[in-house]
Amino acid sequence: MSDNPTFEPKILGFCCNWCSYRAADLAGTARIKYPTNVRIIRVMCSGRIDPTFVLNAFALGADAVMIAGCHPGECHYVDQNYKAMRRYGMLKHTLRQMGIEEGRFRLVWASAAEGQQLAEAITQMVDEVRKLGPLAWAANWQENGQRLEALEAIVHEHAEAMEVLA
Amino acid sequence: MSQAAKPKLALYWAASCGGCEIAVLAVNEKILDVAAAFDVVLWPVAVDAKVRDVEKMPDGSIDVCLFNGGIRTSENEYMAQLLRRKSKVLVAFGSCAQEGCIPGLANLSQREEIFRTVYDEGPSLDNPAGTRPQPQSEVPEGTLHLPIFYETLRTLGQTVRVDYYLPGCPPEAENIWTAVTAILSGNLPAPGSVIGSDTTVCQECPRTREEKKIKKFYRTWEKIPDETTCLLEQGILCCGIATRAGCGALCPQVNSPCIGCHGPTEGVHDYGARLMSALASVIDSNEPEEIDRIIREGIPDPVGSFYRFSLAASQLRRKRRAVPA
Amino acid sequence: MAERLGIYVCHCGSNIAGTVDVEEVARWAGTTIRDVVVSRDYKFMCSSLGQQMIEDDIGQQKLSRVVVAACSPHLHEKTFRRACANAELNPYLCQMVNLREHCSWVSTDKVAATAKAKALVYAAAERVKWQEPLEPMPVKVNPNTLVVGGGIAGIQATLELADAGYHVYLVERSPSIGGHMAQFDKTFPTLDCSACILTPKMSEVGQHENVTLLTYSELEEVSGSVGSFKVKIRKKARYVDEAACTGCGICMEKCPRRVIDHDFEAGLGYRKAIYTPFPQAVPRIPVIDVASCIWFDRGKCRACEKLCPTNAIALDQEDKIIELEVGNVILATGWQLFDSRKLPQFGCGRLPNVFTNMEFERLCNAAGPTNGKIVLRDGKTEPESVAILHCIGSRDVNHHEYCSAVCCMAALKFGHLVLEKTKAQVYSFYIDMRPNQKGYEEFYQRLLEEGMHFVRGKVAEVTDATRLPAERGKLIVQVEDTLLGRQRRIPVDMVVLMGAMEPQPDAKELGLKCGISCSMAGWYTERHPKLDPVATMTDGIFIAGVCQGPKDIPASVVQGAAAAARVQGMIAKGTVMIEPIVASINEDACSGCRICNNLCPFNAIEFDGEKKVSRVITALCKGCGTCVAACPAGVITGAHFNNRQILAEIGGALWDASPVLDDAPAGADEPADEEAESALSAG
Amino acid sequence: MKYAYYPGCSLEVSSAAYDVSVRAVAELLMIDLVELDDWNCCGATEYFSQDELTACSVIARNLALVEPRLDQLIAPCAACYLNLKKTDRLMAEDAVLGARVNECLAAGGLSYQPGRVRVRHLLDVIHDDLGEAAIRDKVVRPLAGLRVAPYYGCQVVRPAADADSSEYPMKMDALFTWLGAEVVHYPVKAHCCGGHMTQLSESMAFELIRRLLQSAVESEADLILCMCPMCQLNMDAYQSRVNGFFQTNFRVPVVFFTQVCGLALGLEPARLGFGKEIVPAMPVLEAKLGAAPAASSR
Repeated sequence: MSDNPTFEPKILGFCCNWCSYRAADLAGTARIKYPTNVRIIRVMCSGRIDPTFVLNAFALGADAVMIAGCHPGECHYVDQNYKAMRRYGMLKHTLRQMGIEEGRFRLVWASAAEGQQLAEAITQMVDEVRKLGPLAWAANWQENGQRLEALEAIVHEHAEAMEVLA
Repeated sequence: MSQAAKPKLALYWAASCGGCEIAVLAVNEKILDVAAAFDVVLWPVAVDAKVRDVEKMPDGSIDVCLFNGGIRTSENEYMAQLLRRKSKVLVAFGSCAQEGCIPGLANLSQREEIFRTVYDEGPSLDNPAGTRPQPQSEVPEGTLHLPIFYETLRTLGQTVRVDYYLPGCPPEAENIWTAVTAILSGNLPAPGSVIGSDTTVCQECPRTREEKKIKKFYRTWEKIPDETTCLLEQGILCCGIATRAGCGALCPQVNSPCIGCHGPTEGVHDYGARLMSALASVIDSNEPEEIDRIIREGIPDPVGSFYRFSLAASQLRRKRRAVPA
Repeated sequence: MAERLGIYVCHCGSNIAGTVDVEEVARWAGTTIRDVVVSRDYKFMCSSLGQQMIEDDIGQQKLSRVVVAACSPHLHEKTFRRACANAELNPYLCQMVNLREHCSWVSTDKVAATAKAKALVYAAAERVKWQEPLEPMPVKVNPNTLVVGGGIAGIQATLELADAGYHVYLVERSPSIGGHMAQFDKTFPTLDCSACILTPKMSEVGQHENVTLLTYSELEEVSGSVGSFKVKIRKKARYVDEAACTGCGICMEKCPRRVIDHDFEAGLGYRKAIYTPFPQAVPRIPVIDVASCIWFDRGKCRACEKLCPTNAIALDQEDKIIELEVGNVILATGWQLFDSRKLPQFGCGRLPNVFTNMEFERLCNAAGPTNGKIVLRDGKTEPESVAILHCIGSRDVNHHEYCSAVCCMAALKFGHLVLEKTKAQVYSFYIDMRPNQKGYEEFYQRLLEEGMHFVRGKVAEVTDATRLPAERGKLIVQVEDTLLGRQRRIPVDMVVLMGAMEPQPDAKELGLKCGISCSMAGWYTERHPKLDPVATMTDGIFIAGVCQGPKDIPASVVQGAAAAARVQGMIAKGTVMIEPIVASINEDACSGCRICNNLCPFNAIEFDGEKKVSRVITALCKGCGTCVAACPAGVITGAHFNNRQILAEIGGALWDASPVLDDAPAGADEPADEEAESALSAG
Repeated sequence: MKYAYYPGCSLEVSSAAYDVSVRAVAELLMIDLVELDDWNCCGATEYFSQDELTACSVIARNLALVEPRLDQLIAPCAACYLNLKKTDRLMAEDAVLGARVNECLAAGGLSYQPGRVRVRHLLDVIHDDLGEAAIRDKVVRPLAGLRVAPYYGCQVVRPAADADSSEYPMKMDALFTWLGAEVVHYPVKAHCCGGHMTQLSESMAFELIRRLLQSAVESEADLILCMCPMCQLNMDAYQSRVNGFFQTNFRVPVVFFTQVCGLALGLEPARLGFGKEIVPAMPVLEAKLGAAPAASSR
């Protein structure tokens, strides 16, 4: 649970050109309101979405990633969204082991007519991620303060050793 | 050819198993040519040279430094920085230096967990006092320092600028020789690039390949694969599809799947992602539940399977440190 | 060399500027994003002045990349690409940011929306730097056209094209063209006879040298893309040799099996097991209904076969698959009638003298089961009073929310016919009267004068439960008259339910075959509801008539003609440019692992057994990018959506999320951080 | 099949015939009814018109009493059925109300999670859960020749349409066809029985009741079948007053569907509570079915 109520998650959304991106367009034309946290990137098909993109988003500080495609069986490219479904399952499995909660990575289906549904899915995800709190992935890479001290210590000792020899 | 004119060579061993050192010797009699061609200024396992000799050298006075091992401690990092400054050409030698390799899998654990295993719980331990190495200890003569153990193992490239990468765990002798001669002859690829093939292991693999559909992933002990057809098509998680060629498909040749020690090909951002994407794409099911089952049952340790050698160099680099309860 | 970016932020009047601080976004972009040389905001970027501004900048500022932050690329990408082309900048070096649909319109908080807008602009700017000049691929437009659906809309489209000299394949599911219009008697508001205006068009289609008529056939499969579609048609076995049949009709006359005709006669009339739906059917070639034919049932009879003078009966006939190549497809698949039994309170299917609108059409029709006499179910009694209930299944949250559009006028037409043909009183029970086209209001006024009774209210129930002796044997219509503010019980002899038009049950399935989508209600989605009503999101696929939404005959005819005109435009152009968004494989790096081989539903990836590498057949590739994402070696590239471009876009979208690290280097192959350096340089 | 059972007050007194016949029929059809221990008032019509929270709390207590192992509750009385269903729905729709109701329940050491219990009517349990084959198979005394008018009333079918169509219910019609009876066309099957109007405006109530009896007579029904105590009471108990009021002479027996159903299944009339109705049903039943032959009856 997030202890910080003012936390505004940054969520990256991938939409396919034919259904979900148009659903997002429809949500707009219908003036349906949803939180501003999701930033949508358009690809031609959810089948284009490479796990690299999702991992990259997390590494760059995204708090969550949403993938949206056409409903199963309704893909503009016949059945490519099934590939997205499979990769989603695979990546979800790996992310679990890496310590990333499921709520931070979602796959949703939205037809071009489902602006309302997409807006709801986004709102729901934003709420969920708000509860989960910030991910701030790169913070995982930081060493504690001792690192610089330790390096200096080595430099110092070696310098001393030199003097002794000199 | 006079001694002075010989190019200076340094080899260093950071966080790695030492296999790379052996690999250098595996060039066999050619090692003499190496010795003849180079003036070896630093090679802790083979020649008696001290760090301070290196420290005394002017910057950039080492022509080539083959650096193996990842950056696990402050000492590793110090040496990396030092050798970077002193070397004209710094080569990340072998998988550990290039992408963290097996030691990098420690990034799945917290430092504390590692220490507990190593100093408290190891079956061969007798440490009732629970003694742990301290970065600083006071003795009559003054303060002694030990290098500190980092939270996260980093690759050489994540620590200092690297000129070339030589893949492999360990690099194959012939590739080492090609690299060395390339460096000698001075005809080198663009700085920052990996010295090796630009395609993947499948090209060197003699097995016959068809279109792929996978209903179940098998672990190596679960079945003895047929010798001639693609291991992946038999459901065995073979990393050859995503792994840089150059080894001559050693493992598949002996009926064992490629485990990916040569890392990814040029321009790939995340080795594991390539495997995940490719393998998932050919899973033969459109049912979310079934897909999950196939994955869960066939690949119980996804990170270990997809990032065995490259976790530290992957986009996420390590498991989340503050894993929520 | 560094790119030179131009950023253009559109106000779209107040559509964007109302929720996003566009001046701020433009100012910020100009000062924050690398390589930006001009960054402007403007009231309407899509206006000629806005475009001119971009064109001038490209010339004067030597812009190498353009980002337009305005509305959805689906609306104006073409516009701005053209502007770039005009200024000799490759159109694919222009990237749009969807500020209106994806940001301003869906947000209320101006601060948050502005922040989101910045991120979206940043993403596009980072992406566009990696975009590459591309050339659209020309495709010859096959001048043949496929029209699906032989109702009035399909007929109109067919004739427009055929008369213009282009060949048309008209595919109709039932044994004859004509559609629902063929079942009607009169057409509102002019009351001219439906058959009189339709049948000439039908026979014209039947005889036209440029029309290949495929009745009793269904669209099986569509492949390829605009300009060069390949389609498979299933020609269902008719058990009659079309070449040999003269349409003399003896077979129908002699066929011993008579069955109720639930299709054309709406269950009020009969037909034989071998039949044409109606006498003026086009073609006049009958079909054998296997379900009711004695031969197919018990293996005897064959009367038709014995008596056919031209030996046209072919009982061993089988379905045929016909493959055609066409440049464009027009879907005019029409509608089906709402099943009024879903509203049991109105007694349809339970109370004999409750009729559906289609049954009533047949009753009125001079060629119908009663020769046009309006009588009760008993077939003889003329009703003394008739109630017409509007909005059955339409404007009803439990069924269809939409207005079925034609029922008001049809009800008025029915009213007129009853008054004309009988002495009956006629009541119309309506929610709102919507006679909203040319001559419709006048027709309504006419009915008011003719004495049709109008009761404004939704009927609660139709029952035969009587209370007063006078009500005996009548149907009681229980309704709240909202104008009188009173409950009323109106006894009548006959009730007509104006059932709604609803989408064909397989509309969605057919849509998927053609790559177009349906609205929530199930009607085909047009490219733009106002400005592009007959085109769809898929180039080369057009829609006409009721399959796009409820509409009457004139409107269907208009759409049929419009779709035909759009197709003629394509044919006249000769070639269409298709997006160069395709995948390509770097064969030198491909190891022939064959992961991708199985992934393409369009078979655009072939494996070269010789070289042991996979290859993309550009003509077949539709650019979805699935193989690009799947290639384990990363050697497949997707034009305009390659990894570099998308990763750059991700980085931009998260420009404000990436934390500044005080310690570990942010990414691989970057020199160590200064602090550590300085710490060491002490040594 | 086990179901929790909520008889409700009417079935203890005025509609005892309903209770006994429900239990007898259920037993025979192997529908295991587990009566709630210490059930209380269903709130009738009054509670809800007083205060929603009180009403819901009182009613929810009954739902809370359903044993954990059971997830379905049968309430034969239409009012009880409606109120129990309504409470479950309100609690589900309004989380705040749900929480407050549970506070009240907590006082009695109880709690109820909306949606846990599905409230059913015996008619739709017999029709849906058992089905045609099972019923036909249990008929020992087909109701051949008996003309019945199935009357559904309002509360079971409205507003909730899940027991049967709210506009034109048919499940009782189906059931009695399976039992061999002649189901007459009874168009007023879901019209108003007058309900509490008997207390407020007799003239109106009587007119409503008259319509129901009238329609039954017109369709030559031998008797009317009810599934609600109130309907049965109004049509049966007020029948003579309706006759007086309109100068008519209706004599239409009005009984609970479970009573006649029991006969078809071979139960003795005595076990089905016959005789408690005011317009006696036995004469017409015997006339049509013959005196209950002890042999075949159980």
